Amino acid sequence: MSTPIVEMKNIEKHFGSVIALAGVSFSVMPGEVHCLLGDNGAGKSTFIKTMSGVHKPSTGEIFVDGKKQAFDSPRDAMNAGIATVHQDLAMIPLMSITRNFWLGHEPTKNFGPLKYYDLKKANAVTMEEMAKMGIRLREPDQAVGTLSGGERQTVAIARAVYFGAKVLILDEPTSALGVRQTSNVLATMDKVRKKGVGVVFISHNVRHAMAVGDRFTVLNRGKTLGTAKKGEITAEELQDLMAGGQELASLEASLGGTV
Amino acid sequence: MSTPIVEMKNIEKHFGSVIALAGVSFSVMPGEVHCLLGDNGAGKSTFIKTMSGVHKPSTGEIFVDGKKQAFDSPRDAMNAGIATVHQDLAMIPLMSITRNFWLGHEPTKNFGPLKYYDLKKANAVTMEEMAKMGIRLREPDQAVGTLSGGERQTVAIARAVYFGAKVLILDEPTSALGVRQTSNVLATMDKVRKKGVGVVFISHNVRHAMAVGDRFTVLNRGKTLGTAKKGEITAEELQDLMAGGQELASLEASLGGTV
Amino acid sequence: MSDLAVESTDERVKNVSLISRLMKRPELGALAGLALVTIFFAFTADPKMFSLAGFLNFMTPASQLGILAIGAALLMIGGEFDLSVGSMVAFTGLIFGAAMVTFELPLYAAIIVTFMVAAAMGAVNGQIVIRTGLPSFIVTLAFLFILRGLSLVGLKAATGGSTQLRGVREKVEGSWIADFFSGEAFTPLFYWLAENGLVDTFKSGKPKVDGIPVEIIWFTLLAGVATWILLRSRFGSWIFASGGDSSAASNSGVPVRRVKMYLFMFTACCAALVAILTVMDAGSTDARRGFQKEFEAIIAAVIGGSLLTGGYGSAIGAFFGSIIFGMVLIGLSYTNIDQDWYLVFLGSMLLLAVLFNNMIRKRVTGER
Amino acid sequence: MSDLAVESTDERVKNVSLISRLMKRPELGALAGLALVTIFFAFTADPKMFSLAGFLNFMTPASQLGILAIGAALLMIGGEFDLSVGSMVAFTGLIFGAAMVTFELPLYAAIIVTFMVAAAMGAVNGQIVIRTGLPSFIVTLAFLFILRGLSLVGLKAATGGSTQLRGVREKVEGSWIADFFSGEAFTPLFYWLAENGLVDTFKSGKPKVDGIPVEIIWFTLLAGVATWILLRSRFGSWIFASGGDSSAASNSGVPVRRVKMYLFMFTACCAALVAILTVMDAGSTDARRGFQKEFEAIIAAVIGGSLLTGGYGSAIGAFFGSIIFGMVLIGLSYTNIDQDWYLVFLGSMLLLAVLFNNMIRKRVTGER
Amino acid sequence: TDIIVVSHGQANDPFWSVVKNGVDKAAKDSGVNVSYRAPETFDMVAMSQLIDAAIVQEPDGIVVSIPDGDALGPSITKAVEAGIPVISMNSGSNVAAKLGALLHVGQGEFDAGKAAGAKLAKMGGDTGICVNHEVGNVALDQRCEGFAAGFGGNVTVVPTGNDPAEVEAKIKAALESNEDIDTIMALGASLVGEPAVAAVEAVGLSGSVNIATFDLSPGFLKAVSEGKAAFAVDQQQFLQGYLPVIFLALNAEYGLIPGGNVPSGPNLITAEKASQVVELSAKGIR
Ligand SMILES: Nc1ncnc2c1ncn2[C@@H]1O[C@H](COP(=O)(O)OP(=O)(O)OP(=O)(O)O)[C@@H](O)[C@H]1O
Ligand SMILES: Nc1ncnc2c1ncn2[C@@H]1O[C@H](COP(=O)(O)OP(=O)(O)OP(=O)(O)O)[C@@H](O)[C@H]1O
Ligand SMILES: O[C@@H]1[C@@H](O)[C@H](O)OC[C@H]1O
Ligand SMILES: [Mg+2]
Ligand SMILES: [Mg+2]
Repeated sequence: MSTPIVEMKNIEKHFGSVIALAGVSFSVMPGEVHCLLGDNGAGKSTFIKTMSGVHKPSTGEIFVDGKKQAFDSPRDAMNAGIATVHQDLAMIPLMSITRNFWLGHEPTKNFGPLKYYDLKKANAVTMEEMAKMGIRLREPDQAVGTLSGGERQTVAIARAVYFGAKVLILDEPTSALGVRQTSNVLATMDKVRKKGVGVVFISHNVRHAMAVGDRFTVLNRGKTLGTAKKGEITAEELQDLMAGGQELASLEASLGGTV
Repeated sequence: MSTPIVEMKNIEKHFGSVIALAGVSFSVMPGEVHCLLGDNGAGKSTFIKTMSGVHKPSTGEIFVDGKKQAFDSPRDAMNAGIATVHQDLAMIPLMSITRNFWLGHEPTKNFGPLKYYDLKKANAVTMEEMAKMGIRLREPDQAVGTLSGGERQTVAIARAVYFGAKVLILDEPTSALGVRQTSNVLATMDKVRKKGVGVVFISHNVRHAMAVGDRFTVLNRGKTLGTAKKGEITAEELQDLMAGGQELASLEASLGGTV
Repeated sequence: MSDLAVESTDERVKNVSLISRLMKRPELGALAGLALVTIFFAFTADPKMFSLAGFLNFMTPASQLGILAIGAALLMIGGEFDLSVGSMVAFTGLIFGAAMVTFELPLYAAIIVTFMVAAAMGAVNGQIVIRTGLPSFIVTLAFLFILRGLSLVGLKAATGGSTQLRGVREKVEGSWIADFFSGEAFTPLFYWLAENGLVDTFKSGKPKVDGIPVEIIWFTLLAGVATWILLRSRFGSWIFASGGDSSAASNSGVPVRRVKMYLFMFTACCAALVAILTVMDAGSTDARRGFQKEFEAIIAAVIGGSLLTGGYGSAIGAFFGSIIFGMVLIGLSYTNIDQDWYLVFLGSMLLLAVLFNNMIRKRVTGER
Repeated sequence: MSDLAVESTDERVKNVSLISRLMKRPELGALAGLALVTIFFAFTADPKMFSLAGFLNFMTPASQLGILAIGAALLMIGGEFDLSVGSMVAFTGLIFGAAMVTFELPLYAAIIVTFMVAAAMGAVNGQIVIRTGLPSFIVTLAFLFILRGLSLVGLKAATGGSTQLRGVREKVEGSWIADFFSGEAFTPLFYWLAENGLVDTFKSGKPKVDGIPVEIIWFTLLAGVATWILLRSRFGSWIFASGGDSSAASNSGVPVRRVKMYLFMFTACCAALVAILTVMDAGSTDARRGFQKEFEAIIAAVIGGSLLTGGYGSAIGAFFGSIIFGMVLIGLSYTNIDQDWYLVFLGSMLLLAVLFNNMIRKRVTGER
Repeated sequence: TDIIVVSHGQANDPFWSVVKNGVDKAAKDSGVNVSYRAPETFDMVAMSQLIDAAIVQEPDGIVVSIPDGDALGPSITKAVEAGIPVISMNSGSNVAAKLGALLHVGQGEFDAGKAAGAKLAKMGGDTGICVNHEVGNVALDQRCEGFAAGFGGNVTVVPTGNDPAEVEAKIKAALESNEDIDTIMALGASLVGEPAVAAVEAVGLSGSVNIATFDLSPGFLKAVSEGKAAFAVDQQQFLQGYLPVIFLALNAEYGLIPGGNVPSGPNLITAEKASQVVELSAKGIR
């Protein structure tokens, strides 16, 4: 349990003149939920994109199971057991729910030139996994582009959970979800963690983070503000850090606490 | 105060074989925040899209200031004073922040054939409005496609608030926002309401809804479950309705209450 | 995409007829256009157009075009274009002709060499597009010019100065492989039918149709295989995904670059197949072979419902699209319409076919 | 898009040179390609290519192409295509020629009629695309055929059987409006320069260049106006938005249909302008005018950095793209390269120009 | 009586529109039903398919041009085997008889080029360019080869597209970069001949460069009559459309057929004849 599944050291990422990450280090242990928090534009998505092979870091190193590695494509990261729900969901709008769910992992039957896509199985599994998350689909053939925002997000999560072997990265997975779906996703994270999978959870909701997180890392303007273990930090402190230390607009009492 | 700014009666909307709305009625009064709540796929976005001229209802009527009206395009709805933040934000990724902010409302200088787009003013206003929402932009020229999720959502909200004349529709406006930005948006809604603008607010967060809402309408599977005034309903009851009456997954104590 | 079963208990779904569910498929839309064109010719053309001989007659060019169109459709679905297809027909025609006539290779070797050259050129196109991120339009356009030019230079070198290379037919004679790539299939059957008076004959007693031209068989087979790949194989899903949103596909783990590479190679090989078929049939090749075929192939694919923006389309659509195009192209010969009006006629028929197909589809599926 | 001021205090921004900020603009990328091509010819071509006469010589076809390319670029940025542009040149050429010769209208009236017909045809294209939602590729393709065919039929009707209509020059003579659409501008200036030995002359004392061909002036003006519209007017923003994401643009209140309509009309009017310029220059028109120009116009726009998928590009880019294309097209004639290699050369130069431009842009902006 | 004409040239090609006018006139004069068909571009494969389509209709005669005997051979033989009389025109004089055509009406491309070249050499030329606007069209290649053979001097082929502005600019470029050029052989009158005249004028070489072209156009003929151009090679293609149709009509009715090929050209149009021909050319007869 002492070597992290994935460890990132001193990651920097520049886009032309923009410095999105200015040296961030981070690790995920097996069986933990590590929350990555921070203000809008802090660099959270950019960071996990370097972790899942979408971006190449400008400088910095990545270790998987203690071995240094470079991801040339998202497929490399996937082969290393990392599954990701990106903030933009990475779905093909014109394709069906099933085909999106299984994209890159299509189940096949037979072999050689006769090998074909087992759509029957694929449809059945998709319907079932979606139902587990609290979404009853009309039909697995519907184009993803015509789904509601939350339905679409649920497809992305269900897919990542289904295929996430060692690490599951969730970038604001519950942002568009209803209460029921949200509680299902949080419960799922808990279940997955118990199987020994490492989870990276990005959220702006302190309550969600506190509910499932084992460790908390806060980013601010491309740099780490530090990492805390569960119990070492209160919701209010965390919220302060996430807001970059700036004051919140005053509002009615009911919102005074954690947003 | 007794005629609603916008009133929708018995709206139905079908997409091919899909029945997305099966008869929904709804109204917005001047100076109120009317929350539209409901499970994923309940039909909230579809409903507000008929309200903002994106979809034509299959059946049903729309009244603006008591007069029956049909919107042929979003531009018609805008001209009637309705500004909308869509769930998918309706931004052009390759265009700059400023140009997106002002799209359809470009400020011009001079007149006749010499009339030109006053970019200087446009840039200044954009930077300022974004700052009000808690986002400090690097430069107003950055392409919207390269913004972070929350930065992009903030542009959409700032734009709608700036141009929202009579009705402001916000479809899950805070889903991608940080704590500070969220509290700014909620405060902004409060400020706007006080100027007599009617606000339609869609959210999955009961706490946010309770904090700013004057009335609450819950949709379920394309139908209205009913409308309640502030004070007539508790957070827990509302949450139950939003989940469609189904049970929530059990989770650690800290999440037991409102998600 | 194929499973039509519905949870019939869901109150959020209306009952819709099978036909409107089928009409949602891109290829079936093209059928409406085909029907319109057929009806038009049924009224205006010499009835011989729809005799067996007439049918095979317009199916031959339709098939040659269709083989290219299927390649183009797959590539378009995958989000790219290939404008060098027409020049590729000329270039691979030169390779094949030169292999047979100048280098006197045996037929099987010439065919292998031709396909290998085509695949290599397709790979070059693909690599440039993938590595540089330039639009495939401009890259393959450059190859449109380059390959056309190389065909000219190569022909002059192979023939010692002419732009026409002849004598392929003589070299081919007697090879059994040749029967797969030229002439007609099932010829004995048709002679037997003629002797027994079951098919029409010329005054000379020769059957009017003495077999099914091999290109029609290739075309049909290819349409079947491509459809199977698109709808039933995992590679098919990857094609749709690569064209639908290449960065989302790549983020989902689809090897987008590899998919596009294969598609460019496949398209080039379709061109090579057409080159071999037509050079063997004609017995010669020249520097203008395949001129503007890239364009016609894309037209046929688009008539068949493929989107230029990628991610949507079908091989069967391209199949019907090619038949529509071939029918309009040859059909005029069977009518009394003056040749001066030919282009007006061609354009109007294309427009009517797609408008009609579009109208029917919207009407049937209730979309607006 | 133009304000380069940065909040210099933000620690999240690196300092970047002005040049790399400029290189981000699509049009300036094309400059790198132009430089490459110029350098190539500076080494390989006869120096006369870069004399004033030589320069104007390749600028004339480049300008005629460029006027079309600017229309094509605007339409492409707006998310649509027009494949009927080349045929539109022939068709409006016929209208203009027939108005002058057959109907003997005065020049100004003929010009007005020509532009009105063009705008009307553009509106038809636009309306069909907008109303049916069919891809503009297939709709304007139909008009590519239809207009080409109508030009033939019309010419034969106007001349009594020929495909060439002559006698425009005779009708035009003496009209002051003609000076705007034909011949050279600033002629007296050049004579004065020649007398004072400032420009080359023929033995006769006549200056080798006796003015700047009017198309070059039109082309430059149009590039300027189009650039102003794109970058400085609200309509320009709407063009980018309509092409970038038409449903998002429409949801933001942009009148997308109207924008696209105007663009189709503008493109058709560009074709009419080229028709008027070329018919007045040649004094005649024929059924093959403008053949494949739609294609070349799109090529020039793409070389200039416009995206086929819409929402990105520039008029100045199309300006440079046309010059690159014109230079490569004509330049070979000034070199010793074997003319059989013409197409190979054309394709390779195009490819090199865009590759180079792409490479430079990436290097300078640090993008990958 | 039904007769079908299949050629390789498009109806909007200025040259072929004259052929078609000949066909139409013959149809009217002899009262037969004729249709004229051609592929959209120079395309031997498509053309053979059009011949096949003609055979299916079993007409009383087929007229074809044969730019590539190998490619069109099987279709023509099939027509002959099916008992349909075939006459060839324009191109194919060397293969017509072998394929079973009754006779050929046309001009030998190589010979016509050679005649023009010899005449231009006699006019004093020794450095020439042959401007080819349709590279890869074998008939045009043969003309340049013939021109080179007859001319004897130094000949380069200049390939161009078919846009007049481009052609003019290229000829200017060629003239400027090689001042020895004294002869221009154009392969089409309106597409190349007219821009060539304009180019020569623009670089100030009027009078010192001889320009000749294949085929006619009113504009070029005018230049010939004004002395700006040397001559045009006329193959009187109206006859290539007219005669075969008349022959086949008579053949169908009375079984008549001439005993040999009909050479319709070449016929050099110089300044003396040009002004007479201009009017007919403007009507699409020459
Ligand atoms: N391709 C790019 N080009 C230029 N700037 C970029 C690019 N991608 C991201 N950025 C910038 O980098 C910063 C970090 O973005 P990122 O998406 O990682 O933020 P985030 O922490 O995920 O924010 P959010 O909570 O809003 O999703 C932002 O300011 C963004 O504008
Ligand atoms: N164009 C369409 N074609 C077919 N079905 C559609 C279309 N648009 C929406 N739907 C369906 O209609 C239902 C309502 O969708 P809508 O987007 O309005 O939900 P929502 O209440 O906004 O949900 P969320 O909270 O997840 O955003 C969904 O089940 C969706 O799948
Ligand atoms: O005879 C020629 C013909 O074969 C070719 O198509 O070009 C025009 C004619 O001059
Ligand atoms: Mg993010
Ligand atoms: Mg929604």
